Amino acid sequence: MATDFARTATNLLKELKTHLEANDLGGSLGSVGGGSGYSGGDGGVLGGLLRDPGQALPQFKEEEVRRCLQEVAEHYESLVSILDAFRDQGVAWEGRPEVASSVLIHHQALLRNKRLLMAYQNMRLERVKAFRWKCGRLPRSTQEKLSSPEKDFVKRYEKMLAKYQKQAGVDLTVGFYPPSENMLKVRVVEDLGTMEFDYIGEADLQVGTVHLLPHEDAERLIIEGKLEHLAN
Amino acid sequence: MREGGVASSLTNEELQYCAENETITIIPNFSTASLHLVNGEYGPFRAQNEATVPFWLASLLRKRNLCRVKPPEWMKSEALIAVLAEEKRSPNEWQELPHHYIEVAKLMFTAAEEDFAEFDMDVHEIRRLIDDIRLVRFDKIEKQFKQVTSAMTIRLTNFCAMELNLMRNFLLSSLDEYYKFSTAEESGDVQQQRQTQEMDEDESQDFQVRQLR
Amino acid sequence: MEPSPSPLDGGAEGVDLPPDSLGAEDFAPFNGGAGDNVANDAQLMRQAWINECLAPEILMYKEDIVDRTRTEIARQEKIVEDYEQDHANALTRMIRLAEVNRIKFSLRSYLRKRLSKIEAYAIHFFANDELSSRLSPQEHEFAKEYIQNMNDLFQESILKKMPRDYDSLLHQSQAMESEVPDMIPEPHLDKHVFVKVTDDLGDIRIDRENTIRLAQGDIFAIRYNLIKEFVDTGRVELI
Amino acid sequence: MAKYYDVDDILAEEETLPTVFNTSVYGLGRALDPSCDSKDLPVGSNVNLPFWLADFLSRRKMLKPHLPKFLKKKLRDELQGEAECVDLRDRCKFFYELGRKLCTLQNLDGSEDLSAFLLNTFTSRFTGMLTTSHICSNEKRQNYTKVLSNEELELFVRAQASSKAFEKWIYSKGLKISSRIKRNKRKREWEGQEFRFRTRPVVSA
Repeated sequence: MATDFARTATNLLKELKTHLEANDLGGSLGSVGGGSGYSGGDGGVLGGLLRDPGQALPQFKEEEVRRCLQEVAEHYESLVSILDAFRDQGVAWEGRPEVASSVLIHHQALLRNKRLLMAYQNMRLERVKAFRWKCGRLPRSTQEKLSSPEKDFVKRYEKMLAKYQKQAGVDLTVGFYPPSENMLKVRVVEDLGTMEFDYIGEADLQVGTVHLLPHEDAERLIIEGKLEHLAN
Repeated sequence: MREGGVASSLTNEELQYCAENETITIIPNFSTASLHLVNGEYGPFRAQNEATVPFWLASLLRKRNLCRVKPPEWMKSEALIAVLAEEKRSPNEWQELPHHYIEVAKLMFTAAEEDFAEFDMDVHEIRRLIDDIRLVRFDKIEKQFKQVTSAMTIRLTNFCAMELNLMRNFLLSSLDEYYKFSTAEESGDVQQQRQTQEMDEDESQDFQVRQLR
Repeated sequence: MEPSPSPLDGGAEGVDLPPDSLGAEDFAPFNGGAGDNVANDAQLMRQAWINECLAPEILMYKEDIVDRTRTEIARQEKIVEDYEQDHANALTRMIRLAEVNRIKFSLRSYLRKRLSKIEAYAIHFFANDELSSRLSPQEHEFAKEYIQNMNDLFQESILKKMPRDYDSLLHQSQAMESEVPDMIPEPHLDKHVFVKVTDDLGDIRIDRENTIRLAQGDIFAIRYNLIKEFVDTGRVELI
Repeated sequence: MAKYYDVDDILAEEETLPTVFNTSVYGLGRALDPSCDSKDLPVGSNVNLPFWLADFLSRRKMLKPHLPKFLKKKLRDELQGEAECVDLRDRCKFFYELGRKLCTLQNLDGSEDLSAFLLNTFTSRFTGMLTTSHICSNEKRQNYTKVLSNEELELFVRAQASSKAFEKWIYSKGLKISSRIKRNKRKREWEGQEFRFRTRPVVSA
């Protein structure tokens, strides 16, 4: 039986990993983007379709994170109180090895918890970004899973992305697939009403109707799952 | 092995996109002056006269029945039969083929399958030959993989784009993995030196001072 | 029944355009024509993308190529637009647009790939002058804002709730670990890549005992670190 | 540390190994060893510790690390014999990664030939994988993946994914763009209906 240090944080990370792998967005070898696309670390190689977009990201586990931070606080308290108690004698190895080792173990447990928590947050962040690049803006079902700092991140991320694209003069959220034809043949999956397009003007996009739409616009709507690409 | 960060790969579709810039001969059935494109100047086009264009352009024209596409020389069955024989004869050598031969062949078969007959070429035979060449080469590649037993630099001259792409993830990751073994061994020595230093520094009173600042 | 043909599709599949309707349209380029120099830009842009895509680190921003490519795209798009109502030139317009779409794909993929690297290694790039000089001014600004945004996220979510000496985004602990930041992700330059040698580079050392000859036309699977100096100068291409 | 956020690296360090403490530890008896009934951990205690903690303490000579069970001599001999079929996953998901990490530990008994052993194991299993990754049946393949360590599984999956992607590409007539999201909404609504085509042609004039 081993020590329980950082058990909560380890489970937190493991669970997240399992969840994200079970709900893969199609990784670096998937068809969206691939090398040119935005793999951003979400490099699962199992591919496949995301069955339920609501599962793209699990809820941020506030309670578990709080418990990890609680453990962190306890280690820190122990550490400070040991250092206080032995202030006069010092905690150097030669003099008090049993105290020095205790201090170092608390210290190491703090670092471990920190690393697990940071990795947890980072893994979520990578998924949020991967989703944004592969499936378009986050749907409400995913938005609801975000913690409040994550929501702030997403808002600012959209802004800085928009700013960069404006400066660079290129829209980077379309054109993930090498183009073969200027127009793509598509069938409408989700009612979109009347939309305005370059070159062809307005189109009335009702469910089930088939259209030829400019490559870029069509691609964006297909990726968002609103249109279905038909063989040209 | 998954270290986060950024994956390095190309999709087959992206590779095809690159191959579509290879030029090919077409016989247009229209006439028009030269086209000045970013890629270069193409034409002038005279009906029934050969012209050279990149594959993506040939493909657009062919889909609209505005030209016929002439299969490239290397696709002639005599040439392919010779390549296949050589591939079979030497297990450690790879014949020189166009870098994008698999992609170009696929593009030809998809876009201009009917055009082969016009140039007295048997599309079925050619298709079979190219498949055979591809399979013989893949088979040889897999056998070569078994020689990989350490982090090594491997010469792959005459390997083609799609062949490299097919083995990219597996071969390169395997080499990465082998390389980790070789560095793990070395870092053992470095580690020992470092530890000795750490022992001297870390156990000083300095820790206490900084912790309680 | 098929959707109505669009002029930009150059006529629907299987529908022959009468050859004489094509006209002899020729939009002469503004400055001397699409000579060799310009012709290379589409290629250069594509190779820049491929290199960026396959290199583990960020490469020098190809400012000239990107700028020229953007200008070309804008120019070609304008031509397509200007002749929108000119049905006699439907075909050439379609071709022009198809080419523009292709070039846009390289450009976008290139910029996207760079952004993904910048995000992954923002702090690492920012902390190193040589590396940050590889970014365009816009990318540099993006990196700065990204670090800020990411820092805020980690601060609010975790770091602010960590005890003193354990609350840094750069150091695991300020209490006793080394002075060097030890939390910053870096690219792995020891990854292997496929490389095509485009110039005779002579012998290079691959480990303590061995060298290998890099001759023009050769292809290798090799550790990126060993050939990285030749990538930006175009003496090798990643493939 | 370039790998600070690398989840696999983090989880590999979660694997445990037996250690013997060279010192007593103030106040952490129960926390380090649940069966300990004193406040301090006594000197000479046998404790299983995760690698992340054992590594740090062993570098400071506070404890002596021992090889985990799955790397003990007996099991190593077993692997030497029929490396290809041994279930590594069951022993340690991060067999090689942890193994390599253990190589960097000082004063670990039996670590002298560890790196050579790991490399040999990897090499012989790697060769076996080449034959399995492309050829064998679905069922065999599934059983095979169950005995692979994480590092091997990743390679195997990559090889499979590349083959699949190639087949998909070579047999396709053209690139079909698809959404990563599956939408079920009104899935069958248009089936059997006469399609209406709404794209408005550009009106000239």
